[in-house]
Amino acid sequence: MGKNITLSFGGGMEILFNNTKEREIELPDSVVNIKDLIAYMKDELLQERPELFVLNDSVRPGIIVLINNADWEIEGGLEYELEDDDEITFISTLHGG
Amino acid sequence: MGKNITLSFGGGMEILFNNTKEREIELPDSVVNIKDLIAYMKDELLQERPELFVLNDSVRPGIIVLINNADWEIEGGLEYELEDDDEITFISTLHGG
Amino acid sequence: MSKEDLDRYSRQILMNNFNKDSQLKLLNTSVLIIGAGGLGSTAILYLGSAGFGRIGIVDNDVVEETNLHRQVIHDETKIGLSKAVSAQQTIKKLNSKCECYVYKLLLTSENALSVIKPYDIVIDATDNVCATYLINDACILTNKILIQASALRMEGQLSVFNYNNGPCYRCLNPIPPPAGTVTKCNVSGVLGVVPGIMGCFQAVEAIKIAAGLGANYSQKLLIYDAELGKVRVVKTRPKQENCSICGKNPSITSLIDYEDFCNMKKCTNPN
Amino acid sequence: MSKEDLDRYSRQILMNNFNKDSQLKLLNTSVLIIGAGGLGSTAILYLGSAGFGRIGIVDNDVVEETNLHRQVIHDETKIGLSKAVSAQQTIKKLNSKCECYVYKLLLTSENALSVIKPYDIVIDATDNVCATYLINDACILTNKILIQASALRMEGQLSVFNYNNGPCYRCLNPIPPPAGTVTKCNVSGVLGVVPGIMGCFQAVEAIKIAAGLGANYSQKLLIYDAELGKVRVVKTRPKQENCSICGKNPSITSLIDYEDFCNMKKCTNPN
Ligand SMILES: [Zn+2]
Ligand SMILES: [Zn+2]
Repeated sequence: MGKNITLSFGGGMEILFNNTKEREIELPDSVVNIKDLIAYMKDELLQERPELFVLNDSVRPGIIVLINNADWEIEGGLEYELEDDDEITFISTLHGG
Repeated sequence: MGKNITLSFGGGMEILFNNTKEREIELPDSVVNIKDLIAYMKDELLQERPELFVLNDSVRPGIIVLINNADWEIEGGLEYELEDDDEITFISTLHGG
Repeated sequence: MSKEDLDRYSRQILMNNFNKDSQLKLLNTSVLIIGAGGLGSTAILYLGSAGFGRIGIVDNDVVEETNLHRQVIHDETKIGLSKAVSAQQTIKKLNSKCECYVYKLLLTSENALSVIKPYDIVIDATDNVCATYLINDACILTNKILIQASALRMEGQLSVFNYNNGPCYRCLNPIPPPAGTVTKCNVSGVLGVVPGIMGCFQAVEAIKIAAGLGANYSQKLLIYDAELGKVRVVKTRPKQENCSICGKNPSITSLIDYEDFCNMKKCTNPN
Repeated sequence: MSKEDLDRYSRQILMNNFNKDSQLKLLNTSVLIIGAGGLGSTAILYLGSAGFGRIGIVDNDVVEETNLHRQVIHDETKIGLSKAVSAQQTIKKLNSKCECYVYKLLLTSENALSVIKPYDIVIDATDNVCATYLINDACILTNKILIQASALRMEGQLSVFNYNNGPCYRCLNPIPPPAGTVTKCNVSGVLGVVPGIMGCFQAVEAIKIAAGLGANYSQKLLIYDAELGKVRVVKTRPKQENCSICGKNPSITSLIDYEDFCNMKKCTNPN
């Protein structure tokens, strides 16, 4: 059985994913780490315009990725292995004032 | 071995408890529920002026009690049985603007 | 909506969840802000500018110099002037299309119902516990949505009451705190920008409610601590059946003596 | 400190973790606010009133009517006037003892270092990605603490950079977003009070840093979503050894061409 995780979006990223800021998904067994998750999201969940989400097997610059509310860089980045009940967040950096 | 919980304070309650807004404590086995905890805090942790904390075996009116960041009333109030790693919060209602 | 309004509020209408209809709803909604002090300063500035059709400001105090480290809707030229009038002058310059009424009075059990009645949403921006119970009860009796906040030292609290069958202030706080346990800004101090933040959060709630986007903090309590940099949003109890004002068999059916109820000899003015 | 200052700031000095010495520290600290728009409005109001000895305001724009739903430091009588001057006029009335300087200019690679140098703390209240990288780099080269925030639609973000050996904006964002992915307030819209809240949070950081109480959001990111009513404070990566501006062997040792770096043909003014 696949793992269940929560995806959360902000800063406009939600517009690419069905205009939903939070959703739970069950992952196929093939999705092991964040790199797999990004590929899976691009292929299966993204509504349009992949260039607004991915660049060279990672997220494009200007997207903050959080693993359980911490910067993904301190959790291992693309190599982080997903666990049940993880919350993975994709938030675009904002530029406005 | 006693349970370990986190106590957190705000709204001025921290002044009664060593001016610390957050601390971890190990509870003696005799402390089972919130009612026991309040009595224990009054006898062992309170620095001064118990009338600012307790009234008739409960907290005085004007103190918000949270059990793991939810109103204690929806968790069982005085009868809630403490668990390891619980965070119990005591915050005074504020009146100022 | 006029072309002028479409222009003025264009940056707001551009949002994907806020359109011309949302703006029209604001223009057709009235808000009463009780207290033109630390909380009221930003609440009034942002409600006056957002496009509410009508706002009312209640305050019986005059501007003092010690207010100016936090009550940024006033300024040195307003010292000695009624806070309500000072705030009204600022709003008239900021948004001349917003109808802005002032009530230079102390809200009491005698006048509260008639002051509150003509408004859709009420903002409690007062600084004392008697006023908070009075406003809560008056909002229940007139069935108005209440956005209540407070700030002291480096902390703030906010909740929305009487919204969509949610709880009221008394549901959460049936018994007032003992008189000796309550301190105020002129005793405990306050970091000026903290009520500023809480007043802004009150404005967000009013805008979302008026636009039909839903309140964020009904049956929830926002707790902000600037010392720790911590913001918590916690779930509170629902509406209480035995609440003495909003319950099934309320024992309070008209406004009472709130100084007596709060065991205070004398409550100070809202500011 | 003068008796007058003691009076004016008394409500602040009353706090148990903020005394006369803290207030003196504020009086001896200078803050530069870049951008007198949505974020700058409240940041400037609260920094001007809190008792900073000197503040500087940078903005090259003039007040427009479409600004007034959120830029509450200005008003209808200021339409067409320089935003920096308009904000200065408001501060002069609010706190005549605060030295307030204006820079009616677009911050560029040529002038940024000399504008920033005389200040202790810098607040990025601009609205575009080029300005943010420019200000970040200029703060690293002049070793200033930077409080950066942004707001769009119903969301806001804030972080403190170059504080106590913490990270800089480039540590977190080494590569700018592709040009086509960035939208602004005049495209995506913004709820006026959201930059208001973020500007208030910037003021809190500046006051706490100046008073020696410590920043809340160094190596942390505050993320606010008014649509969900959610406030997150998340831990970010520390200072990066390979950062191109604040790292061990920085490849950037003087300000560069930021429009080129951000792949933007033309950046708009900070507002
Ligand atoms: Zn009730
Ligand atoms: Zn860096």
